Amino acid sequence: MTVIIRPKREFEVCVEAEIVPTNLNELKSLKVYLGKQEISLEELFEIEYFEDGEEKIILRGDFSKVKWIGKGMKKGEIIVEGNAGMHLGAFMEGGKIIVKGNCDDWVGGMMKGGEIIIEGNAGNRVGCNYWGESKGMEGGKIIVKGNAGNYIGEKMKGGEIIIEGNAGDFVGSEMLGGCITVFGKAGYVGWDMKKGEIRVGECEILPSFVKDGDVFKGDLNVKGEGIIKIIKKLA
Amino acid sequence: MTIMIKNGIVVDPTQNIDGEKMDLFIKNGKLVEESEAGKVEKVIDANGMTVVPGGIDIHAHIAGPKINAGRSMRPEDLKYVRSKSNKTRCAMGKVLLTCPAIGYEYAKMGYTTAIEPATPTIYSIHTHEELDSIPIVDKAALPLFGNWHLTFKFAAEGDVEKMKAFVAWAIDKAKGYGIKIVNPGGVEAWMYGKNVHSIHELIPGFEATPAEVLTTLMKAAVELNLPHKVHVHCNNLGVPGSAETTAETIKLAEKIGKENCLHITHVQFNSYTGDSWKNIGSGAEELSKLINSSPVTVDMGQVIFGHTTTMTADGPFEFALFKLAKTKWINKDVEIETGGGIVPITYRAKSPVNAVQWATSLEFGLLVDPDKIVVSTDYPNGGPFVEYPYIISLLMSKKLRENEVKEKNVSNYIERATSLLSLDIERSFYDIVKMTRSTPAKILGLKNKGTLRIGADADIAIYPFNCNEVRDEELLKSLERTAYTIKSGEIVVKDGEIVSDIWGKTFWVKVNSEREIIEEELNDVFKYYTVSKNNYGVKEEWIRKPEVVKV
Amino acid sequence: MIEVVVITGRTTEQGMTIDEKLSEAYMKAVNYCEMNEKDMEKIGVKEGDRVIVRSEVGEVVLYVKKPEVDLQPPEGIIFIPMGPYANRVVGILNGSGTPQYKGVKATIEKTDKNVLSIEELIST
Amino acid sequence: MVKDVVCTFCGNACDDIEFEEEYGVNLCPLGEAKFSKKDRIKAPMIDGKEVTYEEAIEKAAEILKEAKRPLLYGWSSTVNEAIRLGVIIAEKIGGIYDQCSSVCHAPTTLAMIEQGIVGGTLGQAKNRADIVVFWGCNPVEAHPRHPTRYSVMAKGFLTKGRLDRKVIVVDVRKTPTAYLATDFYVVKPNSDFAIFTALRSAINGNENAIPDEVGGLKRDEIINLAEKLEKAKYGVIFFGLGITHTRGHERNVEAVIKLVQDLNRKTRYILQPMRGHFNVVGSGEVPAWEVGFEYAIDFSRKYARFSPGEFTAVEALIRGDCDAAMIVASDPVAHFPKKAVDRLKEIPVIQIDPHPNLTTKVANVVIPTAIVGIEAEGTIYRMDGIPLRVKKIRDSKYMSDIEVMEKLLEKI
Repeated sequence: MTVIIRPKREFEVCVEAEIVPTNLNELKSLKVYLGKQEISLEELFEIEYFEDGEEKIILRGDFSKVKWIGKGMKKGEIIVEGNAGMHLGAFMEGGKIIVKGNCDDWVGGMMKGGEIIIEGNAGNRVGCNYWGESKGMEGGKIIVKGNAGNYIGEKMKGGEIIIEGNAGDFVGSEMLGGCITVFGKAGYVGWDMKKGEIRVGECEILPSFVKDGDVFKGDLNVKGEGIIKIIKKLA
Repeated sequence: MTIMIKNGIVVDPTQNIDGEKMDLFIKNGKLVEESEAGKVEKVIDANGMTVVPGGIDIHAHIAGPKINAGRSMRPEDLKYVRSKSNKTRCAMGKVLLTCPAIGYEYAKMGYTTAIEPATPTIYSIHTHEELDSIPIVDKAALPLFGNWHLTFKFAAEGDVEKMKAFVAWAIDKAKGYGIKIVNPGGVEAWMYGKNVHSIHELIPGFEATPAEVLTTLMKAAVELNLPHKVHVHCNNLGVPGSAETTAETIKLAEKIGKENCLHITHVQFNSYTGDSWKNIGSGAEELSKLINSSPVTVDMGQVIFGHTTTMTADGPFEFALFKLAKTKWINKDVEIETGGGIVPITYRAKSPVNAVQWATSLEFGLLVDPDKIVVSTDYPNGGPFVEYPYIISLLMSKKLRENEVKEKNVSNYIERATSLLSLDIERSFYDIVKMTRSTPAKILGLKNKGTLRIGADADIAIYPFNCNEVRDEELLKSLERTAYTIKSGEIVVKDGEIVSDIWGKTFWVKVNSEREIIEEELNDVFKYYTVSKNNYGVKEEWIRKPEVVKV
Repeated sequence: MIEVVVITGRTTEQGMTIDEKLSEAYMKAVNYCEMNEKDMEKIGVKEGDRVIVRSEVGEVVLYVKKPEVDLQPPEGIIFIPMGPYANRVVGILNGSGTPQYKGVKATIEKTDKNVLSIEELIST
Repeated sequence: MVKDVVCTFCGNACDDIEFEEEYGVNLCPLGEAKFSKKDRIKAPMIDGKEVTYEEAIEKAAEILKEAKRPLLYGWSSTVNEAIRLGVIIAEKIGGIYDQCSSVCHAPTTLAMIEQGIVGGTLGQAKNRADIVVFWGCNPVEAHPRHPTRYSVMAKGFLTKGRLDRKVIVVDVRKTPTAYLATDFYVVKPNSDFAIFTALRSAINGNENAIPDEVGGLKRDEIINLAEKLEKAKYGVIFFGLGITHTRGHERNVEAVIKLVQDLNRKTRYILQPMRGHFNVVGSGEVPAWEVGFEYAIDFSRKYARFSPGEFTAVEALIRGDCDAAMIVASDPVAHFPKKAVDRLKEIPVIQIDPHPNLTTKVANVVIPTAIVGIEAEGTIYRMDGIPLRVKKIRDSKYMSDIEVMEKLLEKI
């Protein structure tokens, strides 16, 4: 079954809708929040569907004010045809999310598995840990074809993040494992990282990393064994 | 409202009542004779249920700058939702609870009084603001004395009269309930990056030793006849060999000789043998004998497996813990009176050290006379107070202890390092009521608490089980939530849910003494403060429901 | 036109007038930028002239102030007292929840445009 | 004469002010301005028309109840008792509670979430500090009596005065504070993070990782500075918005916290943020004990959620995530980025404040109140968390913030 969901109107404030592939009745009656108003998904969104043997949701229209799309998703596929709001694919465990437009902050926060592809730009804190948590992303893959903001893959323990464009400051801070690739430019990279690898086109090397052959190793201040590798930019 | 509790199975050690079917009458917040009750407006059918006084927590860090800094530091703990905002407030926090959550959770498990045991006097306005935001329970705060420069001065001079005046002044400023000492001298040493390691060592910059601080303060407390005397967190806490320091501290109390002159808090944390983490052991057996034959009392400081956040005025201890745990660390050096630290920690059953800690506190719970020991976790240091039912169930059943060791896979190092597994003792429910009600009431000098005597405060817990027919497997569930909790004569919990959001009282002790004799010293010391003497401390009218205890 | 980095911050005058934000005194306390005299030379302005500052956030017209030599900002840095004028060119969102009010890249040049009054400023 | 009055301007909360009639003794220029007579909002207003308190509060309650996600913002210049009621109101109406820290020292809170903080009271600087560092702050203009009362010249029991202390000032430009310095370092804007990291490398024996120049400081200067810091018996580092408002934000603070952690393995050090308003600390402490978090708190799901960057006022406004606002004792129109101000112009705004300010110009409902610490009493927390009770020294015709909050809570 493929389900097509469209907003019925412009929203006064952001909507929180933890949309994940599931059966139609559950989707229709999914509790969503328009600010403090608790309401079902079908009251705010048009829901169409057709049986095609797939397990797919298509979000059509403006979803830039819709948060938590695909939260904790385990299977199936979500395609966002335009922009998506905050916390897309947070805590995701499996399945696939494709966003054709741009995405707000916290894409794949503390993700454990599955795949997220953002064809436009992503905001800050891609694959990051939530406040105070000791681990960020633990598994799965996030690909951002455009640029991403600051705080990418902080405290990441496993999985992979690929930013094809530029990223901001604090890529892989306090990283514990996994791999982050930024093909373009980034700011501060790998601060206090213990393990893992960061590949980046261009960045500011912190004064706590030392050159070792063609890579930088650190972070020395935490006796880290992380690796920063300068790679060629994408054509 | 006049309430009759009908046909309950009553346990009240203060009246030697052990599981007798009785009726109780409540009027104007007090227990009354049937003849005085008049028209009964509400009858609670307690048939088949156990009726006891409301529980008293003698030592829980529930209010003030420390726990609040802990909350700010740990959103990952505070995100846990205990109850949503509805008729009551929303209640947040897994281990570090918000003020509404603290009041609600105590009430739900039948506790009606709790003591915040460590408030820096200069921060006491803050502590009282938080106490005033905790619903339902009665409460009090103990101001810190163990690292005050004036304490050192009067201890060095052995001047009990001046110490008495100082204690009276500071308790009045803090609107406090007694004397708390944390690692006497050690926190001052921490200002130089050090600690003190023996009670007979000189405190840096002063001519006094921790032993002199303890002794002078005990003498002052006894002479002032404080309802609760000296409440101490001993030197050398949390390290192998601390049992020896505790034994020496107990000997100081023996010299004073007055019953209840010293309460050694969270005794577990101060009762390790050995000289390194590799050969750490429990000193509970030896210390229990000493405690049972001396004028001191203790509380357990039970460790609960899982994550928690330690917090204490013991700054150097928290720094040591930070270096071990390699995690976040809050430190606060407070003017010239105290300090403090906060470090998150996880107690793991498989860790030999943590297992010893867990077993040691249970040993104390089984070996110390129930008239001398109180159930506690040193909240939140050993774990959340909501685990008291768990602790009680382990004290009451050897089988549950054995199951726990198996299920949690507790390190078998405890077989060598503690006596827990060889102890066959099972506490009776009567003993438990002592250890959670009458004993803390007696240690705190709260005459109208921990008892169901006529005239006592109508703080009552009614548990949905028959204490004469205890079954191990139902024990925990029976104690976690009350059928009813009554606070000051009002039903606040029914079937484990909060039904009425009321405010409890804050007890403080008014001491008469000649303050003039320390006026000069106070003026001198305030040159080194950053607030003026007149702005220091709390006025009674700033507290929501103050209740003065006069001595 | 030259490139500069904008720093904002408190000043005594801004602090003294903070409870009188609709007053002339407050406006005067926050509607200028301090410059290094070498930068002033580069764009050809003197104390009291007007400049336009542009950043990715927006633009604002300010008076130029030349502090005594010792307290001038280093070359390439201009200082604007915190307030509604500064906020036309600073306040970048970096994802931390706190906007970047300092260290914002901008350009500065001489202008004939007027410095807006506070009323005008908030109505645009 | 009234003695021991607490000044309600900056985070110093000096408590030694004396008043003889209108004349205050011991006030700094900022304090003097604070206590002087000035323009007031004359009466409660709805859409510019004067109304009674009753009517204004009624209207405010109506706006808050009708909104899908109302924002309750400000709080740093009122007392804890009013803040507490404000938090409860936010909880009851399912709105957002946020306070001035979110455009100020909130990065310090975020850094503390990651690392904790090694702190102390201002008395430590006065009594024990032999090295005092001011990094990215300018107390001479923002906290004028800080140097004399607490830090640079203060007479303590171990450190007897200025001669017993080294004072290090680090900033991107020379400020009047630099004149107090034994050593003054000019650094490049946005480079604090790299410099803190380099200092840690120097202290931890990783000098080999330090390049020739970091943030405008030469390698030798960094190594020397690290050595100087290590020589303290008891050091205090004060830092300001120069760290939290620049590139790196909370990571800058985290880096200096880690630096102080490292220094404590060698000697004693504490760190203290130079908090701005006299009760900005209380506006974080109160919600922490009531609902668990300091700021950026949303109650739309009937419990508290913490999300800086989402439920912080600026982001919530810019993202269109709130549809009404109540501003208490603050002026976001003067201090928020333009896009956030634009949103404030679109939605219903309630203002509660003693003085007219830029927010008054966009507010639909204006409720004037008594000035805290002059006309109304209550509890506030100094920059180091020390609680103080501010006094009422004059009568006024205005309701206090506490009274307004109590009435508002009744109506929702």
